[in-house]
Amino acid sequence: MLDRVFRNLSVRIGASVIALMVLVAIAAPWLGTVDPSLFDAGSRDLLPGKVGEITTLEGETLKHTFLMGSDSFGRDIYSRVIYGTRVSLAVGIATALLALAAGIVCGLGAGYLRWLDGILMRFMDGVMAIPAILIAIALVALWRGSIVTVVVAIAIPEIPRVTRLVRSLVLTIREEPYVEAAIALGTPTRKILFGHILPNCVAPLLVQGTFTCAFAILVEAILSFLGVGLPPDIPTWGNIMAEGRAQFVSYPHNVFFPGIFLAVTVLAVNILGDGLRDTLDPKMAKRV
Amino acid sequence: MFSFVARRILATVPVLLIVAVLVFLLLRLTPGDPAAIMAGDAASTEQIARIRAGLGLDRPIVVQFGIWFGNLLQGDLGESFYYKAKVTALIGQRLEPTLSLAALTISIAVLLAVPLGVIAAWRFGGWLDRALMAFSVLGFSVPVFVLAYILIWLVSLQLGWLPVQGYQRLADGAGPWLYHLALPSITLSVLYIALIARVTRASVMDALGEDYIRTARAKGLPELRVLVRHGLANAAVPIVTVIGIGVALLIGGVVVTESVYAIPGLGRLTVDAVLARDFPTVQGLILFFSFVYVLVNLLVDLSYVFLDPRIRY
Amino acid sequence: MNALDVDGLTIGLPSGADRTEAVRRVSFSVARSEILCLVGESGSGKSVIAQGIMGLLPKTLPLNGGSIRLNGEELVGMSEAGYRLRRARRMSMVFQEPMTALNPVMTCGEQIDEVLRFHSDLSLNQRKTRTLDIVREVALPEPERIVASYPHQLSGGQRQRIMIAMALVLEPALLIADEPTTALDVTTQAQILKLILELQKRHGTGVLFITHDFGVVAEIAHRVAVLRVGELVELGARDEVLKAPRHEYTKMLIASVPTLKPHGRAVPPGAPVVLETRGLAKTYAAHRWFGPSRKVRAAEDVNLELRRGQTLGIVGESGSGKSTVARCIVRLIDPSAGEIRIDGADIAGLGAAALRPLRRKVQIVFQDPFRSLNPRRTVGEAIIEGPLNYGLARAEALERARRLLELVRMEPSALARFPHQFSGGQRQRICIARALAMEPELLIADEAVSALDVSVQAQVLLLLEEIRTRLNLAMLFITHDLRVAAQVCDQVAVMSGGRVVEYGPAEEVFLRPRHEYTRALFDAAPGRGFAFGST
Amino acid sequence: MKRRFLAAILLVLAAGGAASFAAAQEKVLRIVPHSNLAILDPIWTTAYMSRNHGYMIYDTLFGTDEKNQIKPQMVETWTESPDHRLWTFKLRKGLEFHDGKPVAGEDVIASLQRWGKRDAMGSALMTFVERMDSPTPDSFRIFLREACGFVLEALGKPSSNVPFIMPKRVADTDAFKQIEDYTGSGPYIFKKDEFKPGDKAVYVKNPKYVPRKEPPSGTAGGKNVYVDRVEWNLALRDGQAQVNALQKGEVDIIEALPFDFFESVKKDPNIQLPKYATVNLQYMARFNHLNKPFDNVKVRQAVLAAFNQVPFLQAQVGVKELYNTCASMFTCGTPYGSPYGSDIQSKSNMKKAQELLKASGYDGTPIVLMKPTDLAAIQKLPDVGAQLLRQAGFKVDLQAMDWQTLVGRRAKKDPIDKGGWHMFMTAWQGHDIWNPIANPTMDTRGVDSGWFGWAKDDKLLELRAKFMRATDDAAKKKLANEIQARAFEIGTHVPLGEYSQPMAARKNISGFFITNGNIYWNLKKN
Repeated sequence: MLDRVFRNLSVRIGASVIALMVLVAIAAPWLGTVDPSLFDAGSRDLLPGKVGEITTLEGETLKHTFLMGSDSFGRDIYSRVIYGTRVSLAVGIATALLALAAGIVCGLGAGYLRWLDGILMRFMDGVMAIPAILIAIALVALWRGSIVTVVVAIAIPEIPRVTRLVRSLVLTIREEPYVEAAIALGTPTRKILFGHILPNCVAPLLVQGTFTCAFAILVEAILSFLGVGLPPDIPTWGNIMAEGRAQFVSYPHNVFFPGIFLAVTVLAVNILGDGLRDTLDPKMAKRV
Repeated sequence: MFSFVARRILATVPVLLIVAVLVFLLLRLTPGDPAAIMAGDAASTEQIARIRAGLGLDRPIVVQFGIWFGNLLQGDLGESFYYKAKVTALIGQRLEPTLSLAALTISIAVLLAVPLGVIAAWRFGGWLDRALMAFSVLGFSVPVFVLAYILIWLVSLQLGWLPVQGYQRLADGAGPWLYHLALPSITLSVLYIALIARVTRASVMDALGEDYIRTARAKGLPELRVLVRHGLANAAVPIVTVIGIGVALLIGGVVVTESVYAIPGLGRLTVDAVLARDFPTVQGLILFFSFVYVLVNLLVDLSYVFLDPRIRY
Repeated sequence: MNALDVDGLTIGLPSGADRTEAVRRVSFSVARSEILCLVGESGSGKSVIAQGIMGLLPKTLPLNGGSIRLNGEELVGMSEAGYRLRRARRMSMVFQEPMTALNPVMTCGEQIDEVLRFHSDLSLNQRKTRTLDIVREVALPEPERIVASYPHQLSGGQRQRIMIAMALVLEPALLIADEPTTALDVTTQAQILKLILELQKRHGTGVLFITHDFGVVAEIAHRVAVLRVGELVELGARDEVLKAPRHEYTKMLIASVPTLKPHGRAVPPGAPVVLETRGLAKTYAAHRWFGPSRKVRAAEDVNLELRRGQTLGIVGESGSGKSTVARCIVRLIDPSAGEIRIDGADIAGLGAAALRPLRRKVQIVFQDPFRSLNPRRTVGEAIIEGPLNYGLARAEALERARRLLELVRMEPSALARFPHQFSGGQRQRICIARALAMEPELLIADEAVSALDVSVQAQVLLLLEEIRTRLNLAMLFITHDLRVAAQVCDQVAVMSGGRVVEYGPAEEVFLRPRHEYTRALFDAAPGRGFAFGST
Repeated sequence: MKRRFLAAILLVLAAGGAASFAAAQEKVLRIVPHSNLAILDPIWTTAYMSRNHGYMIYDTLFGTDEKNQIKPQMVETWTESPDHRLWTFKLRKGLEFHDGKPVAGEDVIASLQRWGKRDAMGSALMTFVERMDSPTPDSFRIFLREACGFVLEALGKPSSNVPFIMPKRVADTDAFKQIEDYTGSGPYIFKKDEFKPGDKAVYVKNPKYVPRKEPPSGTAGGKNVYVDRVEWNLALRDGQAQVNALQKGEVDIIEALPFDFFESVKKDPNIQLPKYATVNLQYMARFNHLNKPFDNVKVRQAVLAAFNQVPFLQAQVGVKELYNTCASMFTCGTPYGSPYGSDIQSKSNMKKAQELLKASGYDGTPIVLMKPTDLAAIQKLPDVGAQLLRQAGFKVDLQAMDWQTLVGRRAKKDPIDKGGWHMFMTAWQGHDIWNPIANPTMDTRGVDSGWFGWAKDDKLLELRAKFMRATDDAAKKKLANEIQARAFEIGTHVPLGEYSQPMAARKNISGFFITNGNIYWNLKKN
């Protein structure tokens, strides 16, 4: 099954770009970057390629070429975008995992236990009825802007979507003869859920996971735009762009470079998602 | 049919109830105190305490919920702390811009996305499919405010065709109304084209795999007839569902586009209310969105009856 | 001039398939007013030939050679537009699955009218009357209602008649019928075959009838062509091929078709009663909030008895309630009323906990081999799952699994492999091994062989017979195929509309049927005249 | 069908262009204020937007001109009794409310009483006032218990809360409930029915308003109105969108142009950057005197030494000509703006700060510095502060939150672990802090002082009380210097330098004058 997946062009493109981004994230300190939060008001708003100076915490200043220019604080955009890869990817992946985990537990429960179904799905309708952006803003305002808050804030509106997907999968799979055979063999419910039903949900969940990851990276940028995202000393593509948007016309490099990284990554994750869905489970798209 | 509609409306009551309680608690737990915000910079702590008492925020949460819920039952969403106006009036003022933007955006998106999706499904796996899908996925990959700035810079500033911001009421003439909404709806529709095209492609691809397509081709029908009357017609249900989701999203969640284009819509109102901890307005708005979401779902479900004769209520 | 002349037809397979070509140098012809039956097992390439003729081959199955002449006109190499003009006008096709072959969102009338609209210049009213005529001609009741109704509102048989109406409305020279009756009940199948014969005579159409069921061949064919793995192995008049087949493969196929005569084995009396049902019933209530809730009686007042070492068959058409009874006995669904006694203990109303120890005694094998095994788990895991549930040590369970695989004639190496690496027949054997791993007293086979090819079906039936005698097992055999029932069952119960209409030893029920529904069932069985089968 | 549809679209677009031209006949001034207008009662809140709204529709007894002198506005003549305990005022002719009723003394008294309950300077004045009465409809008198040196400064104070004069029936509303009737006697009339919160506010010219003869200066002088209608665009919040709209001519004035656009807007031929203020705005960092370590004056001194003003101004403002360092706590260029006593900050460097901190016995508790993420005007200051504190040897916990959370949290006196804080940064308009009585940081009554931070110092209170009673200017100046020196000594807060908030307008707008605030009369649109 795996070889069939990797023969798909979209999967190959998507996966290789993401691998590159992960590499960039890991190798951030060795890619000619400086501490992203260091700034020197003197070297403010430098255009890409210019040379300026950065003062370290110890107070000594050092020459530095700003490959992607500097922002209104005088911070090096190149370093911030590279370090931003770490946080943006982390936000994307963590949100996807959290949404999947919670969604699986609720989805399995709602799909298999009839009495739980009614209440849980009404609750999920309730959560889904509230626009995702608003939940995110309220939650981030609730607990202060840290990575954990932002991930939870973006994950919560996604949970009902995963729950619905898992529930619909469980309702179809439990009618499959091999599940009925397992019941006839006296297999306890727990083993049926996690032994038979869940393994067969892996394909659609993988696909949904990629879409959630792409969506999470985007929402983080929007939260930063609205001023409720991660604080600037934790660089993400979103908040670099949000801060740089003020001088978009005069200094577009603030938005251009993080925008490229963001678009390429989200595009890669989406293409990977499309590729996975086409190879693993063409029927799944209807349920998304 | 009637029993179905009645049942669905009754089913919305628990959902709205859950939403009401959820939002009420969520807001009360949020740090930030509306009284302090409104009192302004130089107010003393005593003055803030007096204002909070005036707003009834010093009473226990359960009592506050009781009062608010009591008024709700009489259809009164209460009065905004911040704007000294009835929440229902605030929503009323902002309804037209939001609905206009939503209607224009969703029509552009559907007019472009559905044909895109059908062609991509028809040429599944081919270069055309890959190209169309990559373009539509691009809509997903760029944050809407970046796209908005680029479009404003290009279309409004350089070419000067369309205005940069602002909203013109329909009552003041359809011309200026459309003139101001053109750019925002184009910016916004890019995201929804991606959303709808992807589902269209998948469901049409499914339909093209069914036996009745083989029958249609065996009847010697022209390919376009097979694609539309047999393929697309059978793929309508999931497409209408995703359009429904789009509409619900457009009503509640387009705060970014509203901010950049200065359209006084519900999205911006909600974000300002959340940031200003204007509890009654946020609660009223979110209840409104939930009701719209449930209503849109109901309309979508009812539309299934016309799309698929097998579905009866 | 023949309706259809196929000469040296060769159609390729995509790389990576088990052989290079799907069809290799096949030649045959169909004269006007003649029915040629193309017979072969699944994977023999018969449907590929039909698609080749209609020009509907997908890109992955290229037409590599040979010629197809329709009314003398060469089709190979014709442009798509040319093909399109000839489809439905010169040649048309009827497919196997009536349930999905019609467009669910268009009325039946519209779908017939579509053919007329795109292939003739008749006015709207002319098309309306022509549609009503053809619907009347395929013997459908109330043509006006049928024309205005949607496919899901009609039965399988009625839908197949609409397909035939669509195919013949323009009086094509050639009709290709690809297993048109396989998915239908026996009685409906008989009516459709009769309809095709009448229409074919009246319009002088040449019919290429594709099937895997020799009973149907005996019933309808003028000439027969036998296909084996893409090659034509035998061609000739029906009686010659059926009575004196020349090719080894044809001989084997005909021998595998079970005879309608019951096997007449002696039944040792006085064996202990394993299964006994009293007044077993199951009703589904389609409840509606405001209107009266409609009750559907799936099974009603079913009284059965089965002794160790015996096989009880339940026969009936789809919707007769035979599967419902089986699923009640295995407690996959909860019966609405009545008792189910296994070894004397009534399990009808037991709760899950109390039921669990008794579940071991009853096991079931399902119809669809491709969905009966969890694709994500190895064969070994599937077989030992049952014993592990009841506390058997893993090593011991694996040992038992190895022994059972030998019992069902499969190599022990199969334990480590995944279900998708096996054929339909092999998977069914694995399911049997999985059921036997629980050492049940009652084995239920719910249409266990219906999805298999005739030859594979024969082997599995033999295996079941051997297992029943060696393990002195009680077996409940659910099927719609009378021939299979005759070969396997000691006792037979005939069900219709949820009720048991006839119940007794196989000879009584088969040779001297008392209830007229049973008689109608036997009359409709295709190929009664031929004494098939040598066993 | 397709062609007809396209034709319809083109027709509609053309009509769009034409419609916007028609509106030009009527002179409409389209202004983008610096924030959203929410509360319409300038007494109920100190928010600048409500104050600016007040100046549109209300009038004041006195005004402050560009040289910070108190000049009469509604008052014709006034006398002060020799024992300084009786002030009599006579209103000028032709003063009428929008509902046609003439302005009477009792309206003034009711307005002053409501204002006195909410405004810091107002309540200070009210401690001196025994009673007020209105002997004739066009006059009123104030009886004092003892001499008070800042009666006129209070009645003419230019910034929040401004003693606007409202009809008695409106002014009688409880000071802690918002008024709902917006009748005033100012140069514009508020169109309540056209007001859409978060979208736009509309004011029309008050035809019956009789402006004073003197030329307009600050909040004093003649309030002439040369446009028919003024529209505040409340929906346009995004900086980039505001500049785009101004360049495209869709709006006429941007009240607060973000610093980042200053360079690009300056180059634009049809946009001007009018000079409207001589008094700047001042950044400041405020300690929370209740929480360790900032309860120790030595630690506060170390911070004063560490906070050199230049890095803050460079990072937050960035445009050289828009900012200037200023040692005074009362804003340079105002009567009491002098560097007296500011050496601890103005003459120090990082090394000195590090030594002071070591000497203070600072035990390393992390400083909770609150940073707003959604207020462009001040959101960069905390980052600079954090870096300088770290360089000085402090441990810093920079907590980012939206402005509303910050405003809510700074009102809390709880210890750190229960949501307390150590320091926050904000900006003040010169007019709010140039006078030691109005300046909130000088209120050092500890826990029950009027402003967050709750500094405690009796000596400073004495100096302020003396200042309140001082009547002649020389004495006031000396006392002001002593107050400032004492404030630096105990480290009430850290001034972080001054900046002027640029305003941008289309070239076809004229009549700008020095307002030292957001005032919109005397403007012409040609």
